[in-house]
Amino acid sequence: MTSLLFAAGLWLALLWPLALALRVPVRAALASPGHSRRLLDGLWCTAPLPALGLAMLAPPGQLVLEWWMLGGVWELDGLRRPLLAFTALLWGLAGFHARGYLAPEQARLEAGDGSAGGRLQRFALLWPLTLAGNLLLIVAEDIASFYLGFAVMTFAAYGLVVHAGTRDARVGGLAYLVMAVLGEGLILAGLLWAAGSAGTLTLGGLREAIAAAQQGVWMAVLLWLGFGVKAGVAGLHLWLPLAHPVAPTPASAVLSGAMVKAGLVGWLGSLPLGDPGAGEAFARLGRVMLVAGLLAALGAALYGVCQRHPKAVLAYSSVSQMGMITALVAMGLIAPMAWPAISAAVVLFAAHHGLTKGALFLGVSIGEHPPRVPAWLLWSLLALPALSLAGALGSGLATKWAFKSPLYESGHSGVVAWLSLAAVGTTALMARALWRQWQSGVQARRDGLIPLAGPMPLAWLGMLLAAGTLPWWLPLGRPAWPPVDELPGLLWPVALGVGLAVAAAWAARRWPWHLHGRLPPGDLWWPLAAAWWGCRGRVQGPMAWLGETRAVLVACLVEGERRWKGRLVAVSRAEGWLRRHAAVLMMVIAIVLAMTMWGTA
Amino acid sequence: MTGAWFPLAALGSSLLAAVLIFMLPERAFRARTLLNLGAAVIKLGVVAWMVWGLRQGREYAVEFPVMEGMSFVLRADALGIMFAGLSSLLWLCTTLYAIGYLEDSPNRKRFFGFFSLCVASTLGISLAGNLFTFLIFYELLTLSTYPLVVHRGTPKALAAGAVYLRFTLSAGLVLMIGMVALHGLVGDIRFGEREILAELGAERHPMLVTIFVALILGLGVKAALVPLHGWLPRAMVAPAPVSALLHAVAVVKAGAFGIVRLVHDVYGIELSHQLGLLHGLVAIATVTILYGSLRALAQQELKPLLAFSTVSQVAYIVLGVGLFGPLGTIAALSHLLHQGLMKITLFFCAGNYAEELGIHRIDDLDGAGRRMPLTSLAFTVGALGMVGLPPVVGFFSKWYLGTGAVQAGMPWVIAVLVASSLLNAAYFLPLLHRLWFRPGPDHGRGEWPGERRLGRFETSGWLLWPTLATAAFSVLAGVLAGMPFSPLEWATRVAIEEYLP
Amino acid sequence: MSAWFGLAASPEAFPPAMMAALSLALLAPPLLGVVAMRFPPRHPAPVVAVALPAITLWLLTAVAAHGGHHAPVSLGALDLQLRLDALSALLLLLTQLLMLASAAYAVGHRQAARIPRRAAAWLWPLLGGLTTSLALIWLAADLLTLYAALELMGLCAVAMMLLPGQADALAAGMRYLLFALVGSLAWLLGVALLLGAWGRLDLAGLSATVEPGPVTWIAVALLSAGLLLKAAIFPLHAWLAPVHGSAWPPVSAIHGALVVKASFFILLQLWLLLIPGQVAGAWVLGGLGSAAVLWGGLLAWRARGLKQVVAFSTVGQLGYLLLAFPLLIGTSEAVAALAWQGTWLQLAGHALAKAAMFMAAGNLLLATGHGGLAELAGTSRRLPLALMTFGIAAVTLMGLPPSAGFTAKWLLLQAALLAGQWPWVLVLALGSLLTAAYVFRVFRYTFVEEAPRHDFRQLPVGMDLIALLLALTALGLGLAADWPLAMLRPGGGEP
Amino acid sequence: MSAFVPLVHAGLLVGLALVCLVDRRLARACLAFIGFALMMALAWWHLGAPWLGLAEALFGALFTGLALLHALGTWSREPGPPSHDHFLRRRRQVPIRLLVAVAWAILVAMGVGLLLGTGVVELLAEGRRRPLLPAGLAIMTLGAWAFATHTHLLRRLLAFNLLGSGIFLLLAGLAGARAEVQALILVGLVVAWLGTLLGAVLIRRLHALESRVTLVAEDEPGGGE
Repeated sequence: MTSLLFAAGLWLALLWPLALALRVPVRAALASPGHSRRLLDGLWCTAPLPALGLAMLAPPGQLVLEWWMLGGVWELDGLRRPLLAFTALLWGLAGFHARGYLAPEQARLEAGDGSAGGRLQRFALLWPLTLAGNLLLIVAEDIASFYLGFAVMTFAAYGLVVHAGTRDARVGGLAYLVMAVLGEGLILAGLLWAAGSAGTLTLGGLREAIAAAQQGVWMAVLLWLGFGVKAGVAGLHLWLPLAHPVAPTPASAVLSGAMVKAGLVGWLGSLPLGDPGAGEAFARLGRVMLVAGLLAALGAALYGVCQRHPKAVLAYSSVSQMGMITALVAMGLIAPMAWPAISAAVVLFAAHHGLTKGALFLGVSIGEHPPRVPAWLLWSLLALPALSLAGALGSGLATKWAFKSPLYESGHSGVVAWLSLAAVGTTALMARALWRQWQSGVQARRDGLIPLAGPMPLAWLGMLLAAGTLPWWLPLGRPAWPPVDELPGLLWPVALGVGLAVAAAWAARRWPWHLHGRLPPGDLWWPLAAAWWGCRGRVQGPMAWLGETRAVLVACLVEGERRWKGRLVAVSRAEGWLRRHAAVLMMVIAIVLAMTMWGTA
Repeated sequence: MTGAWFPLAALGSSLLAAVLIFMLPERAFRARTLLNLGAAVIKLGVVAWMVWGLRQGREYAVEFPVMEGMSFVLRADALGIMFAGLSSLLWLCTTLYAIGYLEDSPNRKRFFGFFSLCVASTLGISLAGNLFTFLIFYELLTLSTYPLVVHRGTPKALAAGAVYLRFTLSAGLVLMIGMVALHGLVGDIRFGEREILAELGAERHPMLVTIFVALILGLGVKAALVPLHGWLPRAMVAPAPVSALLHAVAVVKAGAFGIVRLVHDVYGIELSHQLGLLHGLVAIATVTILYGSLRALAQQELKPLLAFSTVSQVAYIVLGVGLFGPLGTIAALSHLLHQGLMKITLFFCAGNYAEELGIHRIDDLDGAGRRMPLTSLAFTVGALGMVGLPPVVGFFSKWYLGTGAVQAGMPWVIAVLVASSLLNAAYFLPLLHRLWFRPGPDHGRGEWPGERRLGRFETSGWLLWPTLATAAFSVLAGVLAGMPFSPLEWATRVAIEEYLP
Repeated sequence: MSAWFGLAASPEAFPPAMMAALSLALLAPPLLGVVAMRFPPRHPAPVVAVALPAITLWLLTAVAAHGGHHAPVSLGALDLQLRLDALSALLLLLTQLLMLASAAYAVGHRQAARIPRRAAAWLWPLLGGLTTSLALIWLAADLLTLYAALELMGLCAVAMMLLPGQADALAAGMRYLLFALVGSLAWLLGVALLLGAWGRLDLAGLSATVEPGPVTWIAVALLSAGLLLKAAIFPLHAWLAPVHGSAWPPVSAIHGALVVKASFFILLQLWLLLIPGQVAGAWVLGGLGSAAVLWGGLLAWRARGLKQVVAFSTVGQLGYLLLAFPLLIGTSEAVAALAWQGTWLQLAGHALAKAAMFMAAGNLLLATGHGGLAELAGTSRRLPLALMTFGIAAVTLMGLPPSAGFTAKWLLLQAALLAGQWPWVLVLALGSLLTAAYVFRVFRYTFVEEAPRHDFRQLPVGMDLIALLLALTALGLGLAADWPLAMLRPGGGEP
Repeated sequence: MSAFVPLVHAGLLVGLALVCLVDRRLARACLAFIGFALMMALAWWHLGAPWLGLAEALFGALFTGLALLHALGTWSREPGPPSHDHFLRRRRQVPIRLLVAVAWAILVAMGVGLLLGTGVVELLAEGRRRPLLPAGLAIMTLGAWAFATHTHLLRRLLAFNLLGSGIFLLLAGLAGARAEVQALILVGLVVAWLGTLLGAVLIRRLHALESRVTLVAEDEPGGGE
């Protein structure tokens, strides 16, 4: 009975968003022309609710579907439940926010603007679809379902990124898509190789296969990089700062809060983390991952503070935070024994970052459309998640302590020092983001305020609340709070970061460097894109030459055939000759035949 | 004895339809439609019955001698019936589509007559029980498709027809010579009698390799393996249902199916492996996959793009054949069906765009998703399947190919697969972007090259429903891949039979 | 080898019923021809009602059941010999079927082409004479009967070709006449040498007594040269195309299908019986055949008129038959058995298909009113039946399945591969491709849509149906080949 | 005497054949042919085949002669073909044709010689005993040469007839006057007559329709069959 209920819940959680997505075109088809309805209505906002309910209420369980693709196994275990919970909550709040955020487009649709209607319809359709993919990839234990969820999420989200249709949006979308496709390719290669070598169909089997296989570490590299595209590993993060600023803010929130975590889910699912049987090679891979993670954590912070657009700054912050998570995941390979504790910290970190970053992104749009509250209240509320992300309070503090203690215990205090350094960067980034928001917010306040009761501020407040109270409600066991004497060790990076930020702001005012002009968002993307165009230009020459050669060859053959056909006129002439000489030829043939027979006897 | 009637009935239904269609006058639209659909449905029913019967362990075979030591054999085995099922299902869809597509165009009688003949040959190919019978229908297919290729009668179509014939007839000849040589060596080999060649002494092996090469040359032209693929993109001048038929069901598939038969049922996978033939196949397939994708990337028009995509995709089947191990075999067999479903969808869509909006070039596709959402949805499904994304069936072929490659000890094949996926994405995703995300005439920018309002829906129902049906099939066959009678499950059965004596 | 041709060492008389049936088969056609000359049939039905094939079918079953017969027939002081085995019975059946088809077609053709009744009336006795002479050639087992039959056949054929009476028909016919006569003189010269050397004319006796030697070789070389000229084998084929260019389609059909083959039949018989070990000579003939295949194919490919295409195609197709010589002479028994079956199947398949093709071409010509290929534009829409017939017949010529041509080609290929005689494989392949080239060249014209519309004449459906029936027979013969081939296998006719 | 008469007879045959083939005045050539045929009939009679002789006289001389004269338009009101053959073959074609005809003759002669167990040279000596053999050989050679060289249709008909007669003589010379030989020759005679008749009618029709007496079309310069 319980299993039946569980199955029903799981199906409902996955199918409800799909049904809501399908509702959009069906309604559009049934609607009489000229009559437009509200697309992002209350029902639409309920898309992630069944999933949230499932994550919060359902016991751990498994659903086996033999008829489904290669054989479906969907699971809800200790790690998946918190992931599902915060993902669903984030999606729900962001969706609610979107109702308000996209209200102007709805208004334009009602005013008869066809293209706005089309865009909105697309958004209403793709949003739940992306959500469904995201949910599926979390609950999937079989590889096919996982890949399905991952792919659906990735490709459906493209529509969210390019929603605005501007030139920047197209560039952002292009970067997103190119990197996503590359990532999919790497993932596919890793999955096929690993699954093929052990003949397994589930992620659990995959982890064992990779640990056992002779070239397992290369499979792990492929998977790490493949998922790393989504998770923003240093070098593969290019799409994040390009896609985030152009996407609608709620989409940025889920992109950065939930979807980026899909990469993490992939790592957790496929890498042999915490497997003491994995060889030395994996530890080496872990060290590489660690370095890459720390590099991202610090580099992104350094680059991010030079950005102008608050969402770009936040995107770099995401890269930085994901770098920290990468470093923590790497510990699963370096120190397998400490992994059980670290894994919980990683999930907590993911949830904390997801919701907090969601709150920050929603905060950006709140800064642009300030509600009718006093400015000091607004700005303190806006600063709250920033502080939390920096690790100064709430879930941030809990998270920080959650990974610090096991690291200390396993004797990796060096990593902790580096992570603290990254926290300094995070603080600086947060300061920069708030500063930029402030600057644009002043203008927005002058333009007009919106009611506090609208979906936008409510969603934002909900997100703030959820992020702040995360450790209490996340189904991950009670978090341990740091003892008071540890607080200075945890808080000094925040202080240092604030200090540095103030100093840098003062310095920037004295000597304006205009760094943001020289360091555009997307960093490596631009040189790489330029190199690609250069390469293309260079390759096109030889390719064109090849094509011409082929054309010349074909032309030669055709010409040869034509000439040869022309020669056939001679055959017709020879036919006339044969006709005139038939009698003589008959005699010749008799002679030849006789001579042949005689000669060879 | 009743077992003999079913293969004959399946073959006869479309042959008889062809004859009757030729006898009907050109004007008899309704009778012809009825005949076409009736025959298609009957055939589908007969094949379905045989599928069910095979599962119960029944035998369906008919044979009679043609000359000393050589018989005409029709036999429904698991592999053959799989292909027969595909062709009869897709025939029904294509017939519906063609009825709508050719509305009010001249020479419909000729078209449908040869169309039926073409399908009869495909069915014969699938049910053939030995190489001789296979060859009969293989050549018949060449003949019956020529009038379809040149149907429009334009100079371009006629030139394409000439190229088509040059390739296929020469190939048929080489194939025949190879078959005769094999026949001379060991006599009549029924499909499945792998032990005959396996038991030959090692001194015959060079001869066997030579014959194999000749046979692959003959089959490779229809399967459009590089460098024997030149006819395929040119044959795109044919009407859309013909292209669909050529690419998804009949001609290309006949070649690929022949290769499967050759390796699995004549030489036997063990012997082919032992002779080192599989490596050659994998190499050719690899080259073809990459070359086809690269050429597709450079196309400016929709149908040639799809044609080069076919070149690339069909080589997957050959690749699967070349991977020694049950997974590779499953991949080859299931892709035979999967590619058919996806490619026919894509061609139907291309036809819809051309008919409804006059779109032939890729850059005219901007914003077509708004004007023809269902067609574009079907196109999206097909394109994503080609890229290899679940739940469309293309993913499953790739999955088995990849895992099969590892099993066969050739993990580098995965790199080929991934490269092909990336290339597929590189030419299909921009199309999807154009369809859905670019503003087009329906957003008030420019106008369609030649818009016609063909029906109540976005286009005529005859054109729309088959498209949606095949798209739905290609999704359902993926989602429900674990169900009995799904293509993948059936392919697994065949492969297991092959490897477990 | 003599057993292959149903020759027995000690001939015995035919059973009376068989003798009566044979006499009927030999004598009825000319009589019927004379009657038809006096009362020309206005409808194909009475022609088809002539039940001669039924009698032959009975003979065939009798032969198949009890084995062949070889009987002496005395005519005054002369001892003539006839034999009836499965091969000759099958050829007889084929001849009568084709004759009936062409006669039935001729009835319709005369009306459709508006040929004056007086000119057309001569066709009937000539057809009768031709039937008898062909039957005699299949049945005769001595050189004298063969000579007489060959001459009768030649004269009847020439006369039939002249019936249209136009200048080009007359000139071509005159050339044909001269070459036919000279060819038979070469034959007679060879016979003279044989008779002088061995003193007998019966084939069974000759095959038993003749020893290889210069005289035999010279005699056979002379005989062969004459027969090659009559059989229109390259390079002695040049008279053929002009003759067909102007003849009536039913006449062309019979000529292309049977008349040239009769000379081949005699030639093969003589070589196998008289010089069965002469490999080099056989290769020369094989080489001539190969050249014929290529030459005929090339000319047919470049031809401008539809009938020329068909006529040159005959030249090419006859070349295939000559491959029988190198494959039958001096090869192993297995090879010879394959080549033997392949050759006769090719002969029968080509006869049926070529007759159908000439008739279909005639229909197209009559309907369009022009003989040029370019005038065929649009026929695929307006004259589908005639074109379909042409196509089905062409399938046999191209050797594509499931036609008789295909099965025959398979057998010949197998024989060539088994014997290790690679050149013939190449010839068979090239020949098929060339055939495809000229056939589809014709079709290419018919598919052209942008042509000016012609007024196509409506023809009686019967004319198309007769041709279609023949073409379908040729097509079906490929799959039903085991029935005749089982009888043709050496010893296959024995119970 | 008994040896001499056949020799003269043979000589007469060859001479008449030569006249018949070489003379460009067609009427005279035809008359020469009638004379030749009568000599042939005489030869058959000498050989002990009187019925064959009669048949030769009837078919060879009378009917064929009538047919030939008909071709010349002797009894017709419409003008017949010109009675003189002007046509000249290209110069370089002539010797080759002669050469081939001679080679052909040598081939046949070798056959005959080997058959009789003598060499080719001794064959001439043998001719003293059987004069019809060398005569037949010579007439056949002449006929073959003429058939290959001439273009005028009537002359080719004549050449054919002489070629046939030469072969008849060879046949009789080799195998004697047996029933089979007589039958063969008889068939040959009838066929030759029928062929000549058909040819004659054709020549008249062709001349009436297109006023041509050769098969060489105008666009085949200097050719000739």
